[in-house]
Amino acid sequence: MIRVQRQDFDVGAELARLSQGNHAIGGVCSFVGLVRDFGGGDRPVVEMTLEHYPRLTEKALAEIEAEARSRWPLEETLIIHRYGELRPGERIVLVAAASAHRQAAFEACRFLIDWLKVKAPFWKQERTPEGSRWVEARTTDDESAAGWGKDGEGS
Amino acid sequence: MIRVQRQDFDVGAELARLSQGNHAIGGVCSFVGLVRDFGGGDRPVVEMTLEHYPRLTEKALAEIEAEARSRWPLEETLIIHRYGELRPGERIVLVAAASAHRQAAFEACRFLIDWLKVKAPFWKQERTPEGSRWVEARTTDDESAAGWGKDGEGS
Amino acid sequence: MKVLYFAWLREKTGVGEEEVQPPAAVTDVRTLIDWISGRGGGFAEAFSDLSVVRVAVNQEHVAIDHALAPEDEVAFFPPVTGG
Amino acid sequence: MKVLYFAWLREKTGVGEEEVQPPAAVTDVRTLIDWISGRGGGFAEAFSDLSVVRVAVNQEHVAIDHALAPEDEVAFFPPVTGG
Repeated sequence: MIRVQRQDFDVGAELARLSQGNHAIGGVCSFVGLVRDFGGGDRPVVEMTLEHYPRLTEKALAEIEAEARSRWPLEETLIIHRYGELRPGERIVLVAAASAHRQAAFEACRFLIDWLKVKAPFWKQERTPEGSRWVEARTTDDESAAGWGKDGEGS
Repeated sequence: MIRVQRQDFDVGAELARLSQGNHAIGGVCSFVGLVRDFGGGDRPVVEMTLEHYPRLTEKALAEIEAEARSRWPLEETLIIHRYGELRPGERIVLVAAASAHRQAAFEACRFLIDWLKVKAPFWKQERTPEGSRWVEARTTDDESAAGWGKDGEGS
Repeated sequence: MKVLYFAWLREKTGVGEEEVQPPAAVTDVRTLIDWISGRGGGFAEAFSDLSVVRVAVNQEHVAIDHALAPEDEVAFFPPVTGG
Repeated sequence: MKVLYFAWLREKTGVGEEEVQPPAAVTDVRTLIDWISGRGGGFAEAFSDLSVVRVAVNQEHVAIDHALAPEDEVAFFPPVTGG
């Protein structure tokens, strides 16, 4: 399942819903991304604004999810990404993978967030006491995504 | 933090508490283990009983947590393990690792569950329509734990 | 043709989305960029370093030599930073 | 000396925890197992295949030649299956 939304989400409720009624699931691996107070820079972040390209976001996330499901034996997957204004400590993203076995759950979950970071059209602007700055893409994210092979270098 | 308890836990509340107020945390990776209806066998599991050795459990989990914290730059870690009677679909265990960076969070979380599986003194008995059976340790669990090196072959 | 700008490209151009009718010389993304940059000011600035500009046409990532049609939706944006 | 049995060792011996006073010949885990097995029945059965029996003394995993003292807490159990 994929959701892109302004409002916060309830991690416990989302994960419970993911495995609800499917007793073939032995494990659910999830990752929650949070706004840090010192993002990539040396000045404290007061607030962050996440902008995105809705039609492409929807498409990109659906492709990432489909790719994960084609690579691992998964029962369920979940991607929830927020946009809008977020403060340090707030949740940005939740990805999760549910499988009979934990190895598939872990690898798929890691894949979801790695690819999301280089393929989903979101941009972050950090507001600090000294002004705003656009967060630059990190080459380590490209490398993490490329580690999964095939088409993993981002766009 | 470590807890061993009979009652269920609220994943969302636990993870929120883990990162509460610490804005250096950029990501929380977690794994929830669930009771499957066909555990290791070919007969449906009606109920599972988890037995443990409390004094050793406490010690083993504390050691696993300390080892994870020594290997990765973690802000917080969490292990909650249940015991007693559990039915298919119920949560057994929650492990989580919070870090500034997602790679450390993922690796540490995986380490926590891998080592827990071979080092924490829990035993599972599955009740099926045709009787009860003790779940046998899996060699793949030994291998997963051994993959982390040093003392990872279990006891 | 619809053109979208995101993040600092939106800030520099001062435009989020616009309908344009480029001349016949605009046949692909590169010539579209040249034409847009020709407006000068923030448009020229936004495209001054193409190594940090990504392009999608009809919600597909494309290279700069991708051919364009009149009904296309063309989006310009920096490398993504979500998650 | 306190002896604990878990999982199917508890079921086979019919005992979860007992206080024992083994003879002087019991100096390590191996001789303790021999002595306990000597009781026969479920005790002998529980220890019939030591490859599936693990031992902890005072909450430390130990090998079968680990020396024992009178106040020790000795626990016998199968390979663990938690998580």
